[in-house]
Amino acid sequence: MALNVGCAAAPGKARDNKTGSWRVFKPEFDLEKCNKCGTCIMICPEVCIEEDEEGYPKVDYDFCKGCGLCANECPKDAIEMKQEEK
Amino acid sequence: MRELRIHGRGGQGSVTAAELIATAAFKSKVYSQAFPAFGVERRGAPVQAFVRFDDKKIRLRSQIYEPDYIIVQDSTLIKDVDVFSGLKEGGIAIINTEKDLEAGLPEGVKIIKIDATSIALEVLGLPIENTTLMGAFAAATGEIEMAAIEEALKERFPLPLAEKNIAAAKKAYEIVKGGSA
Amino acid sequence: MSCDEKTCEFFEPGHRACGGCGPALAARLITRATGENTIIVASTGCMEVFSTPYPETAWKTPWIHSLFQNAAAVASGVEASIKRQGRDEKVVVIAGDGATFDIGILCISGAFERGHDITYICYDNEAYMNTGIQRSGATPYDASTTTSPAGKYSTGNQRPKKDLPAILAAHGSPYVATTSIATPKDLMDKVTRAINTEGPCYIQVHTPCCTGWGFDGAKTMEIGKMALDCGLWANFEMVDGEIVKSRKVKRVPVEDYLKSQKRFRHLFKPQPNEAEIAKIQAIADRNAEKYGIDIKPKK
Amino acid sequence: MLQIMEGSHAVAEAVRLCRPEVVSAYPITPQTHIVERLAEMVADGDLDGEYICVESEFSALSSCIGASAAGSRVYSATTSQGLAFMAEVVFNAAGMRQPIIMTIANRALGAPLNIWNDQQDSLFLRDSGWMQFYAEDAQEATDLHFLAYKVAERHDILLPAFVCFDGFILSHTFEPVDIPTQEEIDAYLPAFNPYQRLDAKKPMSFGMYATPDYYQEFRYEINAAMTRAKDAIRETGKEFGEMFGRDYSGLVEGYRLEDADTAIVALGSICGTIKDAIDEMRDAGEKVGLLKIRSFRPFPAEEIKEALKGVSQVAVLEKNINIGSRMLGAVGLEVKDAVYKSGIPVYSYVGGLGGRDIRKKDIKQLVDWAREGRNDCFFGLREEVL
Repeated sequence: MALNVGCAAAPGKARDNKTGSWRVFKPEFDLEKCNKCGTCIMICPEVCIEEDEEGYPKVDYDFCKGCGLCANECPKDAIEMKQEEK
Repeated sequence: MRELRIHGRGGQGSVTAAELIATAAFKSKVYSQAFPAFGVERRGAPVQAFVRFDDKKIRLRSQIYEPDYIIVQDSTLIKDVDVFSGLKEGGIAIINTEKDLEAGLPEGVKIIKIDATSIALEVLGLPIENTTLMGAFAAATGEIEMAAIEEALKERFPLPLAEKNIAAAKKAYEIVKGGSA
Repeated sequence: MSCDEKTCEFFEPGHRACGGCGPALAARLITRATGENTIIVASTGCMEVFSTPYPETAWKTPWIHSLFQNAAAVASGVEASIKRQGRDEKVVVIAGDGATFDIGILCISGAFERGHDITYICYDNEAYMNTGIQRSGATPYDASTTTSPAGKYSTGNQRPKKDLPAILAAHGSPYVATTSIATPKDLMDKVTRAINTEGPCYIQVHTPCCTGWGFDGAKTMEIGKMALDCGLWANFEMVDGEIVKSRKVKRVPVEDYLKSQKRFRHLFKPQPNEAEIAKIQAIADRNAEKYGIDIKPKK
Repeated sequence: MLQIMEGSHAVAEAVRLCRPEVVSAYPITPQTHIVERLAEMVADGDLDGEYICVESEFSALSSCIGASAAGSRVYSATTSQGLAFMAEVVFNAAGMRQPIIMTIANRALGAPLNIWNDQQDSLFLRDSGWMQFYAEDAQEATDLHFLAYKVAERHDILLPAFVCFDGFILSHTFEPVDIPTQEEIDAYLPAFNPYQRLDAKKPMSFGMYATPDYYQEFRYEINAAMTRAKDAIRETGKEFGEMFGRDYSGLVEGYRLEDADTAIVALGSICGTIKDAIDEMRDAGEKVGLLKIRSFRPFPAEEIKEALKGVSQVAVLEKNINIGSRMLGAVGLEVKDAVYKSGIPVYSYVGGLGGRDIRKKDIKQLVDWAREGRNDCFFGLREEVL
């Protein structure tokens, strides 16, 4: 890859860094409890939770660092942080 | 190359005079260069400005130590500053004075005394004699033509003011030409 | 690049912030509000470092970083250039509190005095986090940092937070606001308002830092809410120098907020330092009065 | 057309003709007359650009980075303390490869405070990644701006440049200057075509940080661009000469060097005084010549070696001091390196600091000193106060 002049770059490469490997705890979603409020989607600092076709949260575990913010903020306690099996 | 050193006081327009003389010289088809003795002097303090004239491009950048001509804008400077320092044998000193100065003048040079302040007061209504002295310089040295002074002043000042300055310069020019200075 | 229709996200995964990072959340919320037609100017700082290790940028809108202290000046130049070119992108600075309160204030003061049409957003995590948690002019009273450590003769940082919103309002800024990542909608609304207000606007976002303040990253928003609830942080808006709106709370004492973070731990060991806690409570009380955040009991 | 004007105003005219879209500068003596004149031009509509009246030199160059990155041709000017104050931004602008042109009205650095001329200010930034051009007179100062923009903006170069001219000695001197017409400059210098820019339609991140995995490569690249700049300067300088009759294809310029036994090497306005002194020495039968370095960055080591190959000794006149270095002046050190293998002795003479006037007799003394093999000394020192 040739260097871009002046240490500039186009977007897209950040996704090469799969921060999911940092995870110790993994958020697991109990969709039975979920009311699709979207809080977890909105507040994820990794921008790695999105809505699925039915409006439920869907985590991209390639990037989820397992911070637990979503679980802490979920108004329905529908997210549980479980130790990652390695 | 001929060199002029102007002695004045901060606020008397020595630098402007140097620039105008250089401009007039340039318009008289002479290569010229004008620059101040770069300083931080405030109003009233002794200042210097320099002009060089040559028939070819001027490259020299040092200050002027052995001038062919000097202009002393204010005769009170003579006691504070060695205005005649290095003035060449046969050189010309133009001194603005209302008094009949005798003491302290060097020998072997041509001294032209002119009461430029009175002329400026009379013609311009202001005691700013730098443009008046340009006329005296033109007449005394022949380095610049009166027509070029007119052109330079018209470029520098708005018309009514330019006209007044031209009139003052002309008056001094005629006095010096007429030998009554 | 057009807005991702589903999410309208302009901040990408893969960045290297700590898990539960308040500033990362702020970056995401800010860019959701500023949208695609925005040029972001960044200062050196934690956010810059975690989001742009060459060649991995997390920013999907144009983004520029030059130095620690010059973001406001760089933004001035960007604004002048696009104005001259007849372009309509919004120019938004995102800079940390060290870059804003301390080293960059000269450039900010100049840019605000000149009246550039920019929005300056400070993500305020109340210390220099990028270099290892040193105190800044935004560090709160009694917080222990690596350059204001609590010790035998010290209870931590001995000065209150600098009142930067007031300083920038005094520059004639048409819109100055404070907000928090704990109030995402408020944050996005204020950013939207700022970028649509002509002239230099300032927004200060409270961004709790789990690493620097000493709490679990899962609690980033919770800590932010606690700051609001005790009055040590207030969300307010200033229009043309006047406070016009503030977020009301039923205030609680500051103790729980202080206890929740290691930076204030010394205030409770070996026993609670009542005198110091009272001083911090007084700061909260003054904030409440100054910004009018208390819910008044109904008569 | 040949006109007589102050050096600063000639530079301002040159800048106007280059059509900068954003000008950002802070007043500082002896640079001020340039930016005052540019502000007047903007106020009168003679210059169609934005003038940012910044609060400091630091912001001046910072805003230039922003404006340049956003796609505008930009300009700034400063000197001395102002340049030192913006030093961090100077390195940054180069690293970000923004083709900014900045006039430096060379002035001494404090302390002691001194507003007069020497070249310590620009020379201390010789490793910053900016091209550095030094003008002998107002004409050259004017022309070098056209050249600087043209070289800097080339997509194979993308480096900022200082156009250095001696403070007061050139900036405040009235002299004849040939100012080209707008049509002529438009024909020489095309409109700014940014290599890449901040643009919402094509988002990019500028000024990212580089880890040890990449940083060194970026420094390698900037140095490679600086090396390429030598040919770029030759080409654009030659083209300028063909269009305007003043040839700048050389990064150095010799004066009466043929058959000279002693060469003087210098930068900037002192070259004029040196030429006059050389003429007098030549008239007296002394074989003396001058090598003027017009481009100090990139440094034209090959040309210097070639130009000096026939001489017996070299006297480098330095308006700078390289405190604590093996050689007293920064220029001498590099000239010595350029001719190293030839074995020609190169002597460094420091003078003219803080505006100390340099006269023809001083130049003649340096030639004598070089012949005597004296090295590393100040000239024009007032021994009586030491």
